[in-house]
Amino acid sequence: MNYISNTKEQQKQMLEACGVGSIEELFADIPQDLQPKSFDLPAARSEFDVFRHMESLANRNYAHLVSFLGGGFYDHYIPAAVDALASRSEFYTAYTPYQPELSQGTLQAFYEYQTDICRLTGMDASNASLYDGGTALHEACQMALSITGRNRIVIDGGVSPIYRKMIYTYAANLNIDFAEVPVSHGQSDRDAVFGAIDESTAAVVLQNPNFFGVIDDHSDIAAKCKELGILTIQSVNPIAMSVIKTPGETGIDITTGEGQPLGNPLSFGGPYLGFMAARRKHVRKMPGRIVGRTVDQEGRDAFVLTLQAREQHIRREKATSNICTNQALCALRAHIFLSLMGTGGLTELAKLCLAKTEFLKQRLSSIKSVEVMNSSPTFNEFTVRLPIDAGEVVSRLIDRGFAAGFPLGRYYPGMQNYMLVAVTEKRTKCEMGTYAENLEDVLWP
Amino acid sequence: MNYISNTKEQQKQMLEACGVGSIEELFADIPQDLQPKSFDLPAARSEFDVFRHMESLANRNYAHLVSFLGGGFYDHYIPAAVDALASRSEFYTAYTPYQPELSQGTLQAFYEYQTDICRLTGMDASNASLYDGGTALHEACQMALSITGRNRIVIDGGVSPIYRKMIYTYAANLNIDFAEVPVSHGQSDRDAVFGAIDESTAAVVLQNPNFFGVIDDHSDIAAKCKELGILTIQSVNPIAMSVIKTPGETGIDITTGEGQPLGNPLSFGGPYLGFMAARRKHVRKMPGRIVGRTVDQEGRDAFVLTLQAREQHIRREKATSNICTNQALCALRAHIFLSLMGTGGLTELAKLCLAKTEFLKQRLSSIKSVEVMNSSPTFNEFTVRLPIDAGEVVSRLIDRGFAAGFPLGRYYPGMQNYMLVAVTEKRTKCEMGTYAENLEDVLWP
Amino acid sequence: MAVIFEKSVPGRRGVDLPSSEGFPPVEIDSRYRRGESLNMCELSELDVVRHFTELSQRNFGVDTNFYPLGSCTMKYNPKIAEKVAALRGFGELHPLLPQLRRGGMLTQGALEVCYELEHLLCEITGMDAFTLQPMAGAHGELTGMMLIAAYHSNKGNEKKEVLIPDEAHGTNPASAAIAGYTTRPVPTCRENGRIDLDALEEMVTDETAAIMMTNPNTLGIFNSEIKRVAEIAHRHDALLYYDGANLNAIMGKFRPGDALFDVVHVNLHKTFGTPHGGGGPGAGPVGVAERLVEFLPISRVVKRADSTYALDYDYPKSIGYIAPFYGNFSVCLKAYAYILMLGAEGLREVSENAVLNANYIMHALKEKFDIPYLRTCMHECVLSAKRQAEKGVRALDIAKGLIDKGYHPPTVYFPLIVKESLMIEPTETESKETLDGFIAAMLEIAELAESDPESFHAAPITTSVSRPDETKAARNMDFAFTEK
Amino acid sequence: MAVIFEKSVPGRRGVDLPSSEGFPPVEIDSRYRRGESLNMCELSELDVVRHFTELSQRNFGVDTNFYPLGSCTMKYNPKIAEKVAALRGFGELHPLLPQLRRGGMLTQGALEVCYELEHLLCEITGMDAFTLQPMAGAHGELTGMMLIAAYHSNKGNEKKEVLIPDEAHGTNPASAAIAGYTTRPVPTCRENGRIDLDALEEMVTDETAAIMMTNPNTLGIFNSEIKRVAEIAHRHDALLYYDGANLNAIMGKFRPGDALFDVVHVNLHKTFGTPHGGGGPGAGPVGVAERLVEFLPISRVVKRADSTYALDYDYPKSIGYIAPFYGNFSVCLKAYAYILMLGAEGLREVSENAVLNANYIMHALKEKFDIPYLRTCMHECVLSAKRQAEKGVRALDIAKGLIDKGYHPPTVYFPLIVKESLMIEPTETESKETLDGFIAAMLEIAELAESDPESFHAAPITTSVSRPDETKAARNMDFAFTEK
Ligand SMILES: Cc1ncc(COP(=O)(O)O)c(C=O)c1O
Ligand SMILES: Cc1ncc(COP(=O)(O)O)c(C=O)c1O
Repeated sequence: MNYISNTKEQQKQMLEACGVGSIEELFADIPQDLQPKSFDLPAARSEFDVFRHMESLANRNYAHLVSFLGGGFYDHYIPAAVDALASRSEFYTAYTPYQPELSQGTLQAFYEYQTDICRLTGMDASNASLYDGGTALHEACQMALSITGRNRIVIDGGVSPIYRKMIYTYAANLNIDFAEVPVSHGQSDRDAVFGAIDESTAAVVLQNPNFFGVIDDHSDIAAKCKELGILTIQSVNPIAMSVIKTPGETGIDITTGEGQPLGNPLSFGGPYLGFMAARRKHVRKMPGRIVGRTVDQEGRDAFVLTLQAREQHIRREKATSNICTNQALCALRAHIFLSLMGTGGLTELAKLCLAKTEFLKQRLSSIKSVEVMNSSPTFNEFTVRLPIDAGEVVSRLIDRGFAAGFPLGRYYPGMQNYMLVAVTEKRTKCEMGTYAENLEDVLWP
Repeated sequence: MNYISNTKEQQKQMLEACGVGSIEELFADIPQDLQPKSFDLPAARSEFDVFRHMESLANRNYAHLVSFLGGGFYDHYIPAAVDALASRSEFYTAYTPYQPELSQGTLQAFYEYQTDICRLTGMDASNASLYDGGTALHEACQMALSITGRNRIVIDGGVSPIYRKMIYTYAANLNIDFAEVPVSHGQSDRDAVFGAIDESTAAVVLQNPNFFGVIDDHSDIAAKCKELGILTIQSVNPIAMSVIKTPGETGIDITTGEGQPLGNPLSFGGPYLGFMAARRKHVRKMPGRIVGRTVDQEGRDAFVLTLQAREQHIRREKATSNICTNQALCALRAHIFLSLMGTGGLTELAKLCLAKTEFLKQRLSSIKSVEVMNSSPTFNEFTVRLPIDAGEVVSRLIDRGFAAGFPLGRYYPGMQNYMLVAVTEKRTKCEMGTYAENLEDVLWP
Repeated sequence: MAVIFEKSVPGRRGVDLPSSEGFPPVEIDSRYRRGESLNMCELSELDVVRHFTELSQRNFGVDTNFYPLGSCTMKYNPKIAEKVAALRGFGELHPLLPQLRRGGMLTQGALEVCYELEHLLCEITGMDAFTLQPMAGAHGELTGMMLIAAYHSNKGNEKKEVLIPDEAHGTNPASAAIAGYTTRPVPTCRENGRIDLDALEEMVTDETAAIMMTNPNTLGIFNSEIKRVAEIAHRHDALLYYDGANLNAIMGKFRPGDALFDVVHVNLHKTFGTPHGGGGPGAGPVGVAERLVEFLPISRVVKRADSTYALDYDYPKSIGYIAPFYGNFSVCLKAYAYILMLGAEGLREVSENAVLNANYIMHALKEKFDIPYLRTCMHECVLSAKRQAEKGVRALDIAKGLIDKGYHPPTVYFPLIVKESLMIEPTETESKETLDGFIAAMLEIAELAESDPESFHAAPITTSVSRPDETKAARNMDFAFTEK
Repeated sequence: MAVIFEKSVPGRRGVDLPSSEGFPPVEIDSRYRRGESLNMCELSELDVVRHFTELSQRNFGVDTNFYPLGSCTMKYNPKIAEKVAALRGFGELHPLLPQLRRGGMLTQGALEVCYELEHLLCEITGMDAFTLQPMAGAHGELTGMMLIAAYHSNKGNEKKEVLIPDEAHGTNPASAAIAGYTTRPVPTCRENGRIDLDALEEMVTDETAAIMMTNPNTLGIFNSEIKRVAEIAHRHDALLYYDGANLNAIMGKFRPGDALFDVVHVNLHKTFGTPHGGGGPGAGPVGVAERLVEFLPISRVVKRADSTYALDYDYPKSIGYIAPFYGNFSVCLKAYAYILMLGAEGLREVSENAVLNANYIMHALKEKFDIPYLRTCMHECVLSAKRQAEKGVRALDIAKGLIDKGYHPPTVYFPLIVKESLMIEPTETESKETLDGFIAAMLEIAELAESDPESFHAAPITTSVSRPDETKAARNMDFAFTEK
């Protein structure tokens, strides 16, 4: 299937209209010696054949394990209305709303999404999406460097190791001075952070809840940074926002996060949704599309892309970021999800995660030699120390139908026996019970 | 979840506006002694809980068997665009197009669907759907009785036994004189049919391809009937229409059929799609909605439900049929399916069915003591005689992953060793090969 | 917009078929072969997608806006139901599978849905057994009539006639007639909008096979004397049929079974939130009292001692096959999911709010429109545009005026016994804000009917067509496109 | 229409959560607790469905009608791709699963998709290895720049600058700058619309890290001297970057790898038919020549001797992590299905027809519009509204006029080097009928620009809003709704 509408006959008519004798003539600019050396692709297949093939590939993935994997990416339930609405073709077959008259749907949805993010995080201004939580954090660092004109960034050890790696990759050629501060008892180590910052520091990068699932109150760090003219950046879990202290309340300057938990499927890593919100005064340094409300030539309310002078298509090499295509549809999904949830639903969802997580913490700590790292409060994820290598335990539990958690040794050398366990509202008492039993059985057969 | 929008607070305001003190007062007309004796239903559950439950039920159905089941209901591929378009809510959350201004989408689609059916069958006028192929055949009989004023109906033994049973059920209190004529060599037995009809006969009911998968040419029967003022009714497979002689060409008066193969999923028996088309002169006796093209008050092309004087909402007990809600969305799906297929696709589809069926016939006849009933041509289904009880064979093949066919003993006493085998374009050479091997293995271990 | 056939381009293709894997083509003998060339439209997938997308833009559904079409219960259709129905384990299940030997075990999930839904419907209606096979309300009525006939003929009763209130839906007399009965209309009492009991008393004879009732009836009025109707009917061994199209008014409040109804049909596409599909498919399951159970259509779904489900055909007195299989299964599936989500309390709240919403509208409109039976209504209220019609603004004009205000009109000219009737059924899923918007629109219309009745003639002006010529349509009989 | 927050009703709920199964609530210590009350909108599922249905009606997609937005390749998005991406085995797959011990075996299907797609892209572009991780074109450019930097720093090269043609897309200079390079624009030759080779020759120095090219460039013109560019670049050990946004023009006709490009990004959301999502997500996989392979981001997907697939992190010279996982996987999935369906022949036909369609439009419009570079174009043609602008009808006005005729306008004011530019990319999926309709509309507009230029100022008049005030938007900075 090639999805080409014109028949061979029509193609001939059109060639004639163009005054050329053959399709080949249209490609005459391509020199003979640059004809493809090879173009060895499989032959065309029908929709049915390809669907069958893709289905057989899908069936070879273990998506059905009872999963306690998190690490910043969560298996929340997605109400059916999210798919039903986001799959309306007027949304998903459109592109960036360059022509506002034909894009009020997308534009108003972005404006509402920006409002969602501001209300969730307690910040003033949000953009209309970035690629993911990691690139969003990187962009926030770039913003801070540009705003402060300084050169040093201090990163808390509770920030996702995946995101830290990403930040370092992007900074490779940028001559930035990074310092990392390991956590203490699972939370940000105040003394160490305060020791690491100075007046050359552009930003302190935090995460809440952090990678170990631990909730913190970073207001003291924010306050101290403020004194020193340092910006604080906090990566947050959007669902936790309904119950924990927000970046706004904490005194954070720029907040970012991964919006996947808001109605976007796990999909083996993407597309996800980077969100970012900041204080009003920093908005001209923000990357990405921003939608503003205005009026049209008849005085009617209307929405447009605004502050475009920040962007690459206007400012080229001087743009705040190079982003062009973003994660619009993921932002739309997040907005639909949040609209369905509402204040009550979102709060209840967060509380359900808290309650179920607490249940599993208690249940697991009852297992001999399993220690739940319990010194600080957690949201929907927590760390356990096992008596043996966590990778091994997880591997054995897979045979029993569980994705038991994420072994921390992969990112934290020395933490070979530690495992990160996530719980969403989808996990039932029964699933958690049999999970604990199986873990017990694997450890103490 | 109850999907009620108003909050308790709003309900209170509304009660006040109505001048009543409580919801109960609104139900004061229901006498005390008619309060429900019981209303013992399960407690409400969330969307997620119910989806999980339904998923577990779905997983307990063996929908994944490699299937050679047919019997008038076929496992054809449904292009993804059918679902994408039929699931647009403007179509599926609307009702019968009583207000033409708000229903031009449905109405034009019906008009186009009627055109599809006319072109497929070679008839003049189609309605906009009936419940299924069986009730359509029953309605056709009623039409014939009403048109001819006669009282006898002769049914060919090649007509689906399921449909025959339905016709008899509906006729139970109607004093109709039925005669059934068994097939001979899989086709209509001319002598027997001609012997069974007389001047009191209202209609001869035929099927093509018939239940055994056999193709026939009923023009001789149609011609003979015409002489005697008898109407011929022919139930047809819509996909076969692209390659076999149509009811129009055959001289049939009323044609009906099951539209399921046209883009409607098997769905454990429904909803399906009864289609019906007839000669122009009989249209006022047709049951169901009919859409006609007209112009609006500004002279623009427009579509409306027409000839409503046939229908129950106008004519009540004198209506041609009692049908009200029909199978509109199934007709829409059929129309989308046919639009995607087009002349070329539909013909190719039919030819693929023919070719694959022929392959399997040959392959099965190579198995010792398996006889393919081969005296007449078939379309996408055929009958085999096995050396042992077909029910037993089918049952054993299920354990090997095949729905091997339909044992005819269920409807034809004495045909215990016979099995009906259907092949659609979805069955691959490989599937047919392993099917045959397994059958061989079951018969001759 | 052009008809799809006008867009056809010879040779264009919208779909590729699976590979023929080298099978040789099979020639059909010319005697059996299609002679006439096939002339379907030839389009690309893109062409088809744009055509149907544009068609959809010319349609109005519940998801578009308020759709208070009386007697049709146009409530919101939860999206999860579509997702459930699309599960492969249901959608790709062949209906003959459970009819194979030991085949029941291959469809336990589907059979459980059927069995459990039947039992939930029994509990909701107070009936003793249900069949899911009828494919719409009218099909349920016909099935009910055939069950009644089977009951009488089994008893040797000679019954010829079915009595039906004059306000009844057209399918009631049509179904009775098609089942072989003559029908007679029973008048409605002018004062209270209920069936005229004295007239009924007189009309019922030993010839009466059944009385068909809708309660609340199509005027939206609940008949508190329903037990007397049952008593009159049963005195003559006439059965009492309940048209459950209006069940949305009374769930958890009244069960026809408790009032001694013998046969009930319910419309899953109304009460139980399955989408109306632009005219269907629906489902019209039928419930019966004990004495009629043996006549139910086959197959029936039974639960065996080992808690597995099976199809059972062994009912010698059954009326037989009314559907090829088990009814409009995927509609039943959606209704089952709906009932599980709502539960007892949810269904009761449905009826409470459906009734509250209808009364709220009626009260807000009662000054400006005639209300032929002004009393507490149930899930719908029937107004009359008599007053407006005197100025030349008929019910149809009001409907067209509402279209321009963004609403789907109510049912007009039904029930037939009310002149210029406007039958408004808001359903429980609509919010006060929506009702207030609709009420404001109706009041503006009432005012405009006074001040500028002529202005209605152009309406609707916001749609792609306006008042198509129905007479011309009937005369032209253009039912299928032909190329010029 | 109202903003969703204005529709909010306190206490209303759109979703029920799973049962709490009696778990006791957990109190968060007040120090950590959210203080500010949460103020999301509160709506029913019906409210939400109607809101977004109405929003969708204010949008225009490829499924609506012709969308010839230049440089964006708005081709038809096959529906099957959405169905593939929704398969649970892909959609519900956690990305950390393959990172567990022996976890690769749990995601063989997904890893096969990645591996095979990378190899198909290699063959299509002539590159030696691909990474799927970049999440859009610009992200691919940035990745490419970092690869180039890694290459040079590994060699000890001291390179500071990237040269970019002046017609290039804005992301090119932005990406180079963000990667730490200074950029300099290379002029385009007035006569032939290609990069000015003499100027380039002069500008390239040993400081030059790379030259970024788009070929065909944003004028829609293929540069036949591309080998000379490569030769100039490589002479100075500068690498040659290929912006593959315009790959739709040349599949099966030209492979950047054969012309010695070192780094290539392709836009799956353009060339390979994945939907644009109202602005994203896309995917911008990057391919490299042999000498750059060792620097590719980790993880990489490898095929082992036993034909199983695995993640491999063991590339010490890798630039590291550029994405949390494996890129926008479900976009890649759709592109993979697309390539499998089209096959070699299909992809070649894509480019042939994309180019034919663009030339057809150019030829039909060349009399009435200025064509700055009038010669065979590739997949898009760039017109100038200079002539119309003299009458006061600017490119923007033409765009608004097209809206009223039912079309999405072309890209306007890009490339920047063409005054009043209109960049038209029809794509191969559009039919002659559609192109003819568009051409007719353009010609009518050209005529109206002569006869009644004023009339454009009101346009568009068929949409819910018309020419929103952008200055006011920038001044007001109203980015989030606040209740009055
Ligand atoms: C009162 C009443 N009875 C019966 C029916 C018939 O139901 P169906 O349309 O499902 O056949 C209707 C349909 O509108 C109705 O309103
Ligand atoms: C020529 C060209 N290069 C690069 C890009 C950037 O791609 P993306 O929007 O996917 O980041 C675009 C996007 O329109 C483009 O047209």
